[in-house]
Amino acid sequence: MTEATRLQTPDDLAALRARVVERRSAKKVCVSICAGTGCRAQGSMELLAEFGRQLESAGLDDVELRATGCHGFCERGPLVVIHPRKIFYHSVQMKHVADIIDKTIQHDEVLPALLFRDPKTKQRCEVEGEVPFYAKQQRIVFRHNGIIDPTDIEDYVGADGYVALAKVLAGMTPEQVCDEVEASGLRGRGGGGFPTGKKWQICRNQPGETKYVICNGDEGDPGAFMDRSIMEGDPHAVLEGMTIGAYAIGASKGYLYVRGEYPLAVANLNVAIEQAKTRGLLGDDIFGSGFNFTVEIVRGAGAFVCGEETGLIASIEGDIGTPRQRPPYPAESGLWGKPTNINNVETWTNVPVILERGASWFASIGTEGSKGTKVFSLVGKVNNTGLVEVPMGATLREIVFDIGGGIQKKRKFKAVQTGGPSGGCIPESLLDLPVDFDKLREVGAMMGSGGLIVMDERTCMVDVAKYFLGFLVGESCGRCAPCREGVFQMHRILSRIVEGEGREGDLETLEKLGNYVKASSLCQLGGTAPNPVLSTLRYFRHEYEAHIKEKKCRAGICKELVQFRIDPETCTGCTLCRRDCPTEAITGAKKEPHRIDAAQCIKCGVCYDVCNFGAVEVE
Amino acid sequence: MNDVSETKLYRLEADWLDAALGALERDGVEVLAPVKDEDGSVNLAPVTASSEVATDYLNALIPLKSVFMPRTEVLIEYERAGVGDVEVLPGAAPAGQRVVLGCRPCDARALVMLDSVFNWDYEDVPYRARRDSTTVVSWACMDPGPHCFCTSVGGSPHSAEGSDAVVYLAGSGPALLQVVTAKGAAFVESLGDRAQPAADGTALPEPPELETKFDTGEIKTWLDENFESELWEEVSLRCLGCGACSFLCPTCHCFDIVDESTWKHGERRRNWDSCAFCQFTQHASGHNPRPNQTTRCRQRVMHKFKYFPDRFEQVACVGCGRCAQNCGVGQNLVSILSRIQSEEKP
Amino acid sequence: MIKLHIDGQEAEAEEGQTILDAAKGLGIEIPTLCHHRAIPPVGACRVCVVEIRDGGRPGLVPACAYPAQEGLVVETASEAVRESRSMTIQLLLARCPEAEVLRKLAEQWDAPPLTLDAPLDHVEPPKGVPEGAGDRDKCILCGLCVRVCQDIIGPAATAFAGRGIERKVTTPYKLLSDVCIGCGACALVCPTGAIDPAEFCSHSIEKIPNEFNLGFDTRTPIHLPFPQAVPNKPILDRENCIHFRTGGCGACETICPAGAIDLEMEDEIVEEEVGAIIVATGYELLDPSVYEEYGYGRYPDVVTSLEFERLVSASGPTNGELTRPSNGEPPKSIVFLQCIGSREETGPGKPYCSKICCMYTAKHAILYKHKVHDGQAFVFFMDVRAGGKNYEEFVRRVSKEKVATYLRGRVSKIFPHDGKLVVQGADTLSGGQVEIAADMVVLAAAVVPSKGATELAQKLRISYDQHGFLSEAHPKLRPVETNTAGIFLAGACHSAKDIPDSVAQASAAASKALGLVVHDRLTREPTIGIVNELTCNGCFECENVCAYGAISPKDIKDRSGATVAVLANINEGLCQGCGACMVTCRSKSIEVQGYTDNQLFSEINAITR
Amino acid sequence: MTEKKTTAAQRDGTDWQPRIVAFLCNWCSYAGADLAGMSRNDYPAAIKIVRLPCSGRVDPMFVLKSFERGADMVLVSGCHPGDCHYSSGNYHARRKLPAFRELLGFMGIDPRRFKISWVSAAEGNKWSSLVADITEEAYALGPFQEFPKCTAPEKTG
Amino acid sequence: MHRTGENRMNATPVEESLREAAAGAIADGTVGVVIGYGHEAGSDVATPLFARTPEQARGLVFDATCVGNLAIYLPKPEVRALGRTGLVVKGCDLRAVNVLLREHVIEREDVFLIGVRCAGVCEPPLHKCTVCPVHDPSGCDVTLGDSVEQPTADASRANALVAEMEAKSIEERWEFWKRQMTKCVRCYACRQVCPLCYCKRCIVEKTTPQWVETSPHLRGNLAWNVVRAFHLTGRCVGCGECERVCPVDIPLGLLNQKMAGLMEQWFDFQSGLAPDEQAPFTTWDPNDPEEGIL
Repeated sequence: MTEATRLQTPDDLAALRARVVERRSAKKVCVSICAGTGCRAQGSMELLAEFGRQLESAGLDDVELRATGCHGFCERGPLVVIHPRKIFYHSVQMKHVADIIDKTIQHDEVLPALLFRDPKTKQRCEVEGEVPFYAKQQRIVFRHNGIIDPTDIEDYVGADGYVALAKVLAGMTPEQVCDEVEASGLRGRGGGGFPTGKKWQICRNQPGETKYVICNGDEGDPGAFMDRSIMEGDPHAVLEGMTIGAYAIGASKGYLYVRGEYPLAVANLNVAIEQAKTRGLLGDDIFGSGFNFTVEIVRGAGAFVCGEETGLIASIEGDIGTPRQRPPYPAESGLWGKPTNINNVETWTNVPVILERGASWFASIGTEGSKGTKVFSLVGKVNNTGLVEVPMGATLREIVFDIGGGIQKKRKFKAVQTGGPSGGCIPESLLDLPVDFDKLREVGAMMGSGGLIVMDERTCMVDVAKYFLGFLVGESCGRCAPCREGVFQMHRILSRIVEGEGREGDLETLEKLGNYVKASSLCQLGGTAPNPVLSTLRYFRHEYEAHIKEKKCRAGICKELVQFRIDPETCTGCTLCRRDCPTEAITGAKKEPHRIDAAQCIKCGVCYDVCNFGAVEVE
Repeated sequence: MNDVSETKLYRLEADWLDAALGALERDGVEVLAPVKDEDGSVNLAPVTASSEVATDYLNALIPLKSVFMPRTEVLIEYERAGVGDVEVLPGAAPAGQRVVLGCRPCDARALVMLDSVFNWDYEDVPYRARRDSTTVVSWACMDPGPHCFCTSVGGSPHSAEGSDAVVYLAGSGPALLQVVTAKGAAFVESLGDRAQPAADGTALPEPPELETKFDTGEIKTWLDENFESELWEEVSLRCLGCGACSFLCPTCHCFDIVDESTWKHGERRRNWDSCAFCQFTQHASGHNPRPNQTTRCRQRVMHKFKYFPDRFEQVACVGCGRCAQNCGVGQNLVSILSRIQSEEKP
Repeated sequence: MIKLHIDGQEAEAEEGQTILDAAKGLGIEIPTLCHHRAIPPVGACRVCVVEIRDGGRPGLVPACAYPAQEGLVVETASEAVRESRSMTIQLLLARCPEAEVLRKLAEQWDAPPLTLDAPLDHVEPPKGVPEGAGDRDKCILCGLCVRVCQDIIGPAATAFAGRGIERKVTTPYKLLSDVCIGCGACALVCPTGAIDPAEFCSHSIEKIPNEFNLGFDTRTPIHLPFPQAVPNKPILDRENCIHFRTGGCGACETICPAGAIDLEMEDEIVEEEVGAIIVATGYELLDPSVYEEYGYGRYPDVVTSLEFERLVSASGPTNGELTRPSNGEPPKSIVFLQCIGSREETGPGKPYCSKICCMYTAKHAILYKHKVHDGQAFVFFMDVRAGGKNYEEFVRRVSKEKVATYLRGRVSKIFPHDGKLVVQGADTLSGGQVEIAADMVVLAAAVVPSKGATELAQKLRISYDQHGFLSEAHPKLRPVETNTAGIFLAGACHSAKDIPDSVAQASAAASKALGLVVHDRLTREPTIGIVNELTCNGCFECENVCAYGAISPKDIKDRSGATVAVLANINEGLCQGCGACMVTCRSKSIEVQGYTDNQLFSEINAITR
Repeated sequence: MTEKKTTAAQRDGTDWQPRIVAFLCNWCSYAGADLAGMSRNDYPAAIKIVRLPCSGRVDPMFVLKSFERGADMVLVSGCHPGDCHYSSGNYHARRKLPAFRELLGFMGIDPRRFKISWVSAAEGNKWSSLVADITEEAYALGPFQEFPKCTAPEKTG
Repeated sequence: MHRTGENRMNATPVEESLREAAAGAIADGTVGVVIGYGHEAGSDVATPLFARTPEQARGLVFDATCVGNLAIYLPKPEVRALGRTGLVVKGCDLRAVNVLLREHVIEREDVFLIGVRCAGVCEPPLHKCTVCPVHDPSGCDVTLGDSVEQPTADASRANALVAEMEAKSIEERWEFWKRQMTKCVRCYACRQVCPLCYCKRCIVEKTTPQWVETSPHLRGNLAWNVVRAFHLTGRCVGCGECERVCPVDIPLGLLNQKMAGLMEQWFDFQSGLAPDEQAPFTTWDPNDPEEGIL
């Protein structure tokens, strides 16, 4: 690492980049280990240490060890990439370290056992790009994730980091920056999809000396973790985006509101901020332009509603994170009553690359109304879960089946839920829907922050609606009556329905309440909260009706409405279900058909799930 | 008054005083003699016995003039009977026969000066009456005090001027009496056998020596020229403007006339006054020709040593020294006169 | 001026005003719950939603919080609005079925019968609060109480805890609040009556007794001093006002539509030059607790006549319903005692007759019968002094028509027994002892001058008698004037007086005062001091003794303008001619005209001739 | 009134009656005396009243002059403390006049011949009894000769 | 006669410093004149010395003969015409200066006070010295002399003469004062020497009305002396000059002591201890004594 000198001019930056690139010649061997949260949970840090020890004892001083950000394929962590061949090993364990050093590093041999095997083609994939999970992705936001060491600014600079900032400060007016971003067609990735350039322009045009930019890193949607990945894996990109935005808007202070549960993100961001300050990329007179900008990290306190921008502002101000009535919008009167621009992490991360490569390049990606890519956190009943970045307009089918590898256990696809808890459920009939902001909204769902939950036939849509509403009942701030009382009442009705107490008219009441809550709530939490119900009612009304009228849950989820039965014809008497039944409700001798004692059955569905022969049936 | 051309000397017996008092009392003559009061002051007061009479004193506190010019006297009285109906009554009844026994020669000498004032252009009736009915027998001064300067103003401790008779006391033994006037002779008569003519050739005792402190002639010469002089301011600075020196002066004779009345009765009184008082010359208009102590001090010196000699050919000072002795701030006529004399002879 | 359309009408609003304000300007009523004029709006309850049709993002917005914007087209009762509002009311009603305000709104806005489940069973009260205190079930979580306490009053004794449906108003850690000042603002703004600061305040809350009702009820710091007050305007009691106690609140200033309240206003000494003063300080009653035998102050049902007057008054604490203070029951028997402290030559009472008691006791007996038809009234009296036009006839009617039983004699003792007050007294006409079990006893206490009347008299330099009644200049010839020119007396400050006498004296005093002030110039006593500048020493001892500040230094200048002396000078407008300066002046350089030394000298001369 | 006078005269065997000069403030004591009259209260006629604005207007010279002129007793009466029409005049009187009385007493002038009292406008009764009492005392003290007699010794001569 | 003090060789240290201070003040123009004490032949007590040049200041003395109270000269226009007045004051004299300040007769800046610490004058010490509360004059522009011990106040000694008089019967007192007052010649030396009798027109000089008869008969004399004593009540500082200069030796100080004692007893007041005090007859207190008031 060279001495951390302040980069006075864009030329300084270019010089540094040249030095970094030269030092990291393409031929050099480098062991790159994912240090994202997912891989860490699976032991990647211990692995890193082990590599260090063994490389040292083997005297391999010139082999570089690098901890990178998340690759997205968390399902298969820890991930290790050996450069320069970029050999992609997954699920690496401590016992593999010696082999990797011995074979791969010292003798350039690939260890096939650690390579990914495509379940379809049964082919082993030597490099990351060959893995189907990655093959269909277009990584713009994730351009550096898994490649650079997030705690080393030189890595970022070496990967063309801060080039955009240098370009902006060297030769663009704030208006030009706004225009460029607007021309790129970038829309807010936080869920609303508001055109980012326009948003900046509004804030920029507000009177007043003091303005703020905020990065919303309060990633609250259950199952979504793309913002975390970015903050952990590419913090400088966030800072660079914010700095450019601040310049465009006329702010000199920024806040990074990071979810409290993201300690690694906070740590890496702090490191990045310190480094950027040292390099003169934050602070006064950046690149000699006279532009000053500092960033402060604020840790969130764990309320979903703090993702709502007015709630977030209240939280930064030290208040209870409760949204307030808009207008006035934050762009007019935000933090401390000053014009404030809030964008989410993913949006900010898009900014440098847009300015580096140009609006038209960005606008060439995606659909007519939605440009660029979108990161989804693909979870649920798919084979490959993780973060996936696809161009706008990719179909759900591509995402679920091509990237996600299809439904687990070969079960039937039922629906995909998008947009987080307030999103909607999209049925199989719409699998070929190109995913963008407008299309999702048309079908009653939403982009949200990019949650994508895949559901199979073993999913009860009423239960899903109840689940999400339950989450929202808990996360509603409680300030406005529609959200607080309305969502609660809807949840009550759903609870009743799943308990078999559904009544005639419940669905109408649900619809009425849902529309009411949407229309009358104070903030967008309430404004979208009924979506899970309304969208499932739209596409899976029959399931509701079955629950109410027939008192049946076809998915076998709603215990009060389910009866498990073992088909004696199909049952092989393997005893698997008998052994797993928590209440010993299953009886039957080996190789004899088993049966379930309804009196003792608690309808947990374990038998159904474990049966490898499909002998357990739901009535 | 000075109608005895030839002075005669008598020798007085030791008990002459008792004899005199007895005889005078029998004749209804009031005797005023020096009496020492409870506070130790000596003043002329009526006596009936010789034991009351003080002999060991320098001088009476209140000078002899008070016998002839009381500090207050009623000139007339009036009664108001009704509105516009006022009856004027005669003033004080004329005094009876009196003998002053034992004033000092300096005080007696002052009567000469008072006489010339009160018998000048207008004869002052009450004064004249008292003067006529009173015989002044002075006691020659044997032991003058530190402030005495009678010799500097033409007098002597044994001066007979103004006295009707002069007694020369010598301890408790026999005394000599010098008759000066007919009234003095009459007084000797009253002594009967207690007074025998002295043997011829009996010499009067020599008066005690006194330093002559200034020359009144030279003083007058200076005063004639120096009405305006810075000296007046200098010597008057400490003067407080009280009337002590005037009131105790045997020759000062200024008076004030006031009416004192109640609802129906009134008196017109004549009271002593002093040229040192700031209102002494104040006009009804408010104007005061002697507006400050400098002019008032000057007036007193001028009056005694210039105006009076101009008019009566004698200075209005007998050198008794009371003024110097009684001044609270050491204002000292002698020192002023000495200064004047030194001014004259630089 | 912002112009917008509300329900098809053109509305106007100032910058900073809301749709609600603008609608109000048109007389369009929009219901609100979480809104209070004094408190910045939050738009929480959503009852006030209106529909924006044009000029802004279409949809439902809260009228209370949504700024009036140029060109907005707003509907306040569109289908969407009605549906939303109705639903909101239903939802809130589901939470708080007992809240009257919601029931009324439900009727008004056609919210159908409840079909929804009530939410959480109970909102837990803070720890330590006795069961049943307050009515927490009525809380609709509008947050007014929290906001008023936090933003307006200041202590922030309450706050929201929990989120969503578990949100509730409580104190930090649900502990009794030490910071609560018991102002009651929370209860005042609460639309449903759900909150009572007594529930969570750790200390006792003192209520302000209503002075006019003699403490039988309470009042707020801003109150009308009494019904029919002139001017009939509320007054602010600084001692109890939160703003003046803590610096917070000031809500009244915000909400007064007339902008009539200015809390920055300081007490000011208003100096008025007047030509006449009428003193009408009135009277009060002797405190009868000095007579232990009557038990006043110990037995709540022993009241003074003035308290009785309030208790039967239609504008009084009981709205005219006569009840026993002890238990709120109507008194079935009542005893009136006259001459309590009057006509008493020794003891704590007054030697004079209070003059008005005979008549008002008779009136009270009649009032009592009006209120309690089957009640029994007794009057103990010494003499009935009903001198006045139709007075004797009135009293006679009361006694003859058995409105009250008149007993001539004194009461020796009153004591409680079996829920009643036993009145023991003598009936000197029958010669026997009487014992009456009464529900209520009314004491006709002696009339005494108001507190502070003597201090005022001393300030005004007018005289008063040993009882503190102000003295007239002459009992026959100048009965409404005082010894001090220009000061007149009216009413009971002068002596015990009934209404006609007071009115007569007041009219006379007013005439006297007018007689003075109608003239352009006031003729006044010429007895003032004059300084003799020729003799004044300028020692200013006179200035020290002058009670009027009438003496001040005056520069005496010579012709060149140089100050040659500084002498006393008397301001003839201020000088009252007392002569204290004259006596203090040693050089006799001041003369009070009319009382000069010469004049007094002559007087002494004449007297002693 | 007449009765008392006769009694006193008879007791003395002369028709002498004391001469009491009273200085009364206008607002309290004078009004009190007026009230006494209006109330038909009886009190001795030996008292001669000089009305003043205030007891604070009473110069000690008045007292001295009254004695010089033959008064047998002097009374000064004003408002009670705190009640002064002029706010503080009687307070000043309360300092000066008793001090003056002390001075007179020190010089051998009987202080019993100088009375000071507070009588309010409402105290007609106090006034009449006060006058009765001090008149009685004046009788007991007899004529005050010292002052009138002390004229000049030099009246004759 | 000539002044003897001017060249006195054996000047005491106090006198040396006094002469130095006075000469300095004259020389540098601080004052136009210093009034102090000098010795003059024929006078038992030191006499006032008006030093207008540094040379004249060499004649200043300070010893046991310095009885007089020179404050009397402060109000006089003749003296004020000489320029700012320097004044040699003993503690007792300073009290008179304080009263003059309090009564606005002079202003503080008009005078340059040369205080001299003094344990008492004359041998044996005068009564006023034995009871003097201000041996050390404070508040002067210059204070000279060694510090002297301030004896504790002894009210009984201070009032001894008064008490002696009060022990007599009223008739005896009358006879005493009658005799004393008869002596009075109305020379007004008592008034003229009193530093506090500065009236432009004395009450006896007022003729309409004539409160005090000017004739020196007993009645007029009584009136005059009563008035004089009363006008000094609460003001007299007890310098005793009136009594000293009375040519007929009336014990005038006794009257003043009586009244001063009364002021102390009734109002806890001693005159002249500070220039900003409030004279008892120009103020009041609601709790003043009420004795002897009917």
